[in-house]
Amino acid sequence: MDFSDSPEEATFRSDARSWLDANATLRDGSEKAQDHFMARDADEVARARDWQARKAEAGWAGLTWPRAFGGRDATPIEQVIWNQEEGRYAVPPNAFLIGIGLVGPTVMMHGTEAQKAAVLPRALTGEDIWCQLFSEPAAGSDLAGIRTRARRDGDDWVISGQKVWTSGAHYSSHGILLARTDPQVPKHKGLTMFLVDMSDPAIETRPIRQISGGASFNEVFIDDLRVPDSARLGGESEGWKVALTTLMNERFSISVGRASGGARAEELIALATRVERNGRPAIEDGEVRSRIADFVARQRGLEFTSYRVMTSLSRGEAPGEESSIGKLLLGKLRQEMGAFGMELAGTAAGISVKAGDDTARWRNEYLTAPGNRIAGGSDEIQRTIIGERILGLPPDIRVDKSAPFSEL
Amino acid sequence: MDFSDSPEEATFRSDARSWLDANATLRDGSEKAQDHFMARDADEVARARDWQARKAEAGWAGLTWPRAFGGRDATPIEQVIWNQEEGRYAVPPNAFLIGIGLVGPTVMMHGTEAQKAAVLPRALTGEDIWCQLFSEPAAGSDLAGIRTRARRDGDDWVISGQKVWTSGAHYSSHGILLARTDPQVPKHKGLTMFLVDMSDPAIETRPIRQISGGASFNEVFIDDLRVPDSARLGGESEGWKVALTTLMNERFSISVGRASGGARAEELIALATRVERNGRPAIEDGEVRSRIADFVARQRGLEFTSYRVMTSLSRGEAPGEESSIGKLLLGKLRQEMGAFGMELAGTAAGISVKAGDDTARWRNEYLTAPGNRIAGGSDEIQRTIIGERILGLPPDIRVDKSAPFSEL
Amino acid sequence: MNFGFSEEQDTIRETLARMLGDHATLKSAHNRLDGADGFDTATWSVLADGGWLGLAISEAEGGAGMGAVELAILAEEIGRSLAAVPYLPALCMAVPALQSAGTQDQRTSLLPGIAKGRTIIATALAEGGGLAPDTVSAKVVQDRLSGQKAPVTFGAEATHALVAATDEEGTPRLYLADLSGSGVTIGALDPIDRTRPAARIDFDNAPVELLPGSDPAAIRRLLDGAAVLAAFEQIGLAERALALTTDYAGERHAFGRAIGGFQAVKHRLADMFAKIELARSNAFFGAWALASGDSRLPEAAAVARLTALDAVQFATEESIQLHGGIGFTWAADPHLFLRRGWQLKAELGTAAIWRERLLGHLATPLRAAS
Amino acid sequence: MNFGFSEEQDTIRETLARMLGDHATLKSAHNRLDGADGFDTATWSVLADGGWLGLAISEAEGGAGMGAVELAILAEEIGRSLAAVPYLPALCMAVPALQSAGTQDQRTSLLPGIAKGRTIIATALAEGGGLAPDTVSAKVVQDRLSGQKAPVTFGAEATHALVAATDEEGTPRLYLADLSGSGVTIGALDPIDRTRPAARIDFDNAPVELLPGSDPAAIRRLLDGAAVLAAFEQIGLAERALALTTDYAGERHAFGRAIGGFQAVKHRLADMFAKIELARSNAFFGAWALASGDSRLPEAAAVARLTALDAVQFATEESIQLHGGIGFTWAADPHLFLRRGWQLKAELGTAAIWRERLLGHLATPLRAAS
Repeated sequence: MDFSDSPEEATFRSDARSWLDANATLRDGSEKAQDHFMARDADEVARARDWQARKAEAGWAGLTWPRAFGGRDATPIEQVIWNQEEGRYAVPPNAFLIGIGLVGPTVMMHGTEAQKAAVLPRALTGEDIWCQLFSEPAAGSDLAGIRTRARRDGDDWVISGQKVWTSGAHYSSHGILLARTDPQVPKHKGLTMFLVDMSDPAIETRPIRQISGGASFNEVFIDDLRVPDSARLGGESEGWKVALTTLMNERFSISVGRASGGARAEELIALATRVERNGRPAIEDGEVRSRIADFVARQRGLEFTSYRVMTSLSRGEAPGEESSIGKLLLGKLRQEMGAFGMELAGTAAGISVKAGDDTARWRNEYLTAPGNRIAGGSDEIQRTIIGERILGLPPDIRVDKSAPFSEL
Repeated sequence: MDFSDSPEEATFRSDARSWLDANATLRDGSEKAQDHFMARDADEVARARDWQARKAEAGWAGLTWPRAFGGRDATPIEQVIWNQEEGRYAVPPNAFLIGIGLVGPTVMMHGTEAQKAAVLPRALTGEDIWCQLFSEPAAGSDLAGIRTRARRDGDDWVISGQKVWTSGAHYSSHGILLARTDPQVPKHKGLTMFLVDMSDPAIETRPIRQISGGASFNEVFIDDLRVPDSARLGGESEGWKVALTTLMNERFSISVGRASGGARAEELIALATRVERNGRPAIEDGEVRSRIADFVARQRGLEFTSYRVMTSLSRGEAPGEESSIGKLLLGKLRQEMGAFGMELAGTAAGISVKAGDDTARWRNEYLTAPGNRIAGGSDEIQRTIIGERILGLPPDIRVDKSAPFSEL
Repeated sequence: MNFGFSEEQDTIRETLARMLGDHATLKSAHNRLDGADGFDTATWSVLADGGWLGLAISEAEGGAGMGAVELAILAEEIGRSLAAVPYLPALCMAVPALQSAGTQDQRTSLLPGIAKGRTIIATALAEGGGLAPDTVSAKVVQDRLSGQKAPVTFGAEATHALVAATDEEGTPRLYLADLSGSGVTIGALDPIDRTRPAARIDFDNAPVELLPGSDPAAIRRLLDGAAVLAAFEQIGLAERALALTTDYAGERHAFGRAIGGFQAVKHRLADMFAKIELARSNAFFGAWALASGDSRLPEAAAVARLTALDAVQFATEESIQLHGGIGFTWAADPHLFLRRGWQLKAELGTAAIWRERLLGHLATPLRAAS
Repeated sequence: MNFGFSEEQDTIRETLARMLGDHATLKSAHNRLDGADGFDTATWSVLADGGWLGLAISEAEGGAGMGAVELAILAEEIGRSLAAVPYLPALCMAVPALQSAGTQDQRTSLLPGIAKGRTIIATALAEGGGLAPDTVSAKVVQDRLSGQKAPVTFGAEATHALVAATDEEGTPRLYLADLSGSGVTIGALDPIDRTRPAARIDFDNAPVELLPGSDPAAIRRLLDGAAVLAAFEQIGLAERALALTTDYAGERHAFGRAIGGFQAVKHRLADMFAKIELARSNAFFGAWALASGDSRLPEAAAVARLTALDAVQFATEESIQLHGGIGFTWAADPHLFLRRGWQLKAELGTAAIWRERLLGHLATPLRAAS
């Protein structure tokens, strides 16, 4: 066991750092908290595009893409190293994660030459920003249940329906859209994938406000959007297969991505040192100590789990079984820490009584965490995945696999 | 809201107390801990029989049975009051609970006149002791999955198979036995109920040792037991319906029965006051206080829940929805309290270091509790019952309801 | 044995449920979250007109002369409807305080107005963290109060406040302050539940009147009674959260089935149910102890509050979870209940406080820091 | 980044797994529970013959010269097999103590015998509740030890004991006692896990030898290392409990299906898996910190132990639960794992102790009682 880079990894890291040093400035802690990949406004989008163009020019964009498509043919661990290094600098959010991490590889595998030429270079340089139009109000955990319809009309397709939970849709130029083209066959079989232009007036995007007050997602309404057949990605009724490529790359992007934000358990120590519980410093209360120790132990475990994932990547292997637990355990941990932080504030749990107290921070943590337990595969879906794919338990009984979608 | 008896209830209580005063002595705390309904040895069985005979003679046995069968036509709340009052006296365990509470009502509803005459009087006086031969190794939560076969042979039936979890089988004179008589129909349809003589040499009883070291249950092996058709209780292939009568009465017996034993949460306060944690009296540790307060609150909740059940009975209503939660919550509470009691003993959790310390008590509590979470309907079955019967959620998908048992 | 409600009480519940269901809708709660007035004066008027605000005030003083069990029923229905009304501070705390510790004059001058809905008395016991009588730094000298109280629920909407402050001997007592009087500055706080507006009140030599019967023991009794009644409000809201999640699980389909048919969902809902019923059993005992003046009230109040806090948090968090994506959107209902649950935690103190109150009775109090 | 095992280490694991699987069967564990000898001398001999007992002893002192990571692998496989051998006290505590705090003479005279399996050193740190160096009342005066130690795992089977006792200045130190010497009385205790026999040892002026390098800090380091290695043993046993429950859930049918297809069962097993993998990640970091001498060892040891304790308790309790009726019978396997889990908790202290060790590093230590 060894935490150091291999010689090849060390070289890559040093190259990355040299370029970053010359092109960006290190964070100094004064930066506003920001999401790692969501831009908040037009200005941030513009700055993100500019930074992406510079990376692309220097060969630091699309790291894991093949050189033939302008990438660097980098290994997954090199992507991790880049993410670590770039994370040390004050750079704009990476609004291109979906384009480069998900759409690019899907187009490379399933696209026509014309599609590759149209999509890949502009995704790499950040000229185009992509979003993923998969989930629907009635198709969340059960993605294959989507109802957005695409009907043939001459050489065109006409698409209508509603998408939801679309990150970044409001500033994206393009979207990869899964639609049902044949409702008379079983649900997984009648789907087709399309590449669409988000600026088309047939597409309307509305932000979704979350319980935390933020709005990272959108609803997208599609009303008779007309696209040529050349916008179809992959074969007709082959959409599920194409979507699986996208989803596999999504999982990979997450496993090499920057660790999720959120509070550190140690911050609760600081809070408990400042506040009182039952007339004494809260940090002297055995229950406070017990809860915090438990949080620290679980958070460390998640951190070290990511080291195990990186070890697999470093060895050129796929992330192992351990990679599945992070998603399951993180949301609940954040939710419990948020609740505990709010409670430590005393009677006034949840009400900010003094300006500058910690209530707002922990309240936001608490109200953000439920999203972690749901988005990207709920806790319940994760447990099913672990149970079936890792432990090999019998699958849930599926009543919907063979019936025509129209009869479900 | 009022905890006092109604005038009728008060009269009943006073009558019961007068008779008990004249026929038994009050507990003085020196009695050995004993199970409320399991006799431990032949001597205890003999004393239990004697006590039952005296109760029967005076009209205090089979309280809720109709007078026509020697009962008192008592209301459920009167049964509760009797149980409360009898519980104050040093009397032998009630080994007749199954006979009077379960078998009697089932025979009254489904038996022939000859069966009623043969079974009821002797069950009432304690001459016969009954056990319930339902569960099998492959039929626990899924009771209808039983495999014990009863085959017609002329006018007789020949029964072979294995039963398990049979309380009191080793001292019972008779058993009510569910067997499969037709494997060619769906599982619930091919069952028939029989009344059997436990002294038949074709029946062998072996105690099952539990992880706590105790043995309250038995395995019962039945090897070509021959019974006449007059031993059949209810129609051929009507066994499931007959069994449901028994099970309904079992639930009722439990809801009016004496509260389950087990440790009181307050005992943990006493323990925590005696032992140290991290160099201080454990009772001063916030986590210890927090855990104990939680245990007290949950245990009180279960106790007061039983008051709600009694209120329904007192009003002549069936126990309401609240009665279903006790079974679900009790086992886990006992398991947690047992574990915590062991941990309070410090490093030596689970090892009795000093004679007379509390380790053995809490270890026994901890090792007994898993049985509470499983026997009589596991936690998981209870949750399904609450979800489906109380909350009205859709049933689990059943693949076994219509296929012939032989093809499952 | 009678550990349930009478037919008259069941009728009261039905009437209230209908009335609150009509007036205090979830839609109106959403509007308040989005900036509408945090106090639902319309519902408060309806309650006043129906005579509900004087439920536990004697007939001589303008009320209906009922008791704690009826107050508990009202509390549960308020919880179920999430009505944005100052029920808990005004009716479950201020009224009993006046009744048990006030003068005849104070009662006569205030109780009729409360029953009519004209007088609203907020309760100012907290000072950031901790609860009176254990944590009080506001002081009264010569009938003048100085100090800061926060959070005070409905502090900006109330006409009066019942304030915990120390008297000239340093003993915590309760005082009545006219909030329109001099020396009172009220600032809005940002509560997690905007249907329960909260304020900070600064008193600077504000004239106040002592409730002569109030001493630390009386304040504790007051909190015990309030905790029991709040437990009913908590149970009402948790049960509504369970009900709407059960409905959703029966309607929402995934993988070709209603999601309530999946054990992961079904068993979670069963766990919610079990926690709520456990809390209800404790709350019943608390209501009985409160109504009958039983000496076990402190213990009963603590266990009622502890199990209610647990039931509410579990039910509301898992209500969001089982709603899936829709559950964590602002426009959906589940977070309304989560917010009210936290607000009720804030108003009377977290489990940490009530565990100590329980153990203080069963075992020894925690030793003070040396 | 290399946070896993090398190929050589994987080979060691496979060899050990095969060997222990052949010799330390669950059937033999059942026999011990039913009264057979609690020490599996046959497996101990096989380990000695294979050179495994000297794994982390230098080649010069009769061992194989490997390190902490290899010890961790052995620990995990011991846990998985439930082998009834004094691995933890003798190899993970006594050997490192001799190596770090013993004299050259002590090492030369004892380590080769340990590697050969002839010398077995028990570790006597506990005195009922609490762990050395924080709780020590045994005393050494002029090289003579008096006091009582309990529980001492394999105390009755060991040739020597490493005993925590205070020196003449009152400082906790470690001493080596020959258990066949004078002044030593050994009594059997009743452990929850009879495959892990425990004893009480009374020392009455028993001659002992100081490990000169031992001081309170050294004792703490020793415990940290042992906690990391024990975490691997805990993970091994939890994983075996998960595996046998997963197998059972795949075979056992109810309602016409393997019960592992029901989400109530499937999701519980997934939770077991997640807790075990979380503990494993912490244990990996602990092993690295132990092997590399990293200063974060105390923190790493504490988090490894805390998550391992949690994973073991959850996995073993739910293993019994998911086995249904058969699960709480004596003859079934699940309780073997539950018992070993508690035994490992007893040997190195409960979560309460390790939470304080963790917070002592991250925050302030808990103030002593005044």
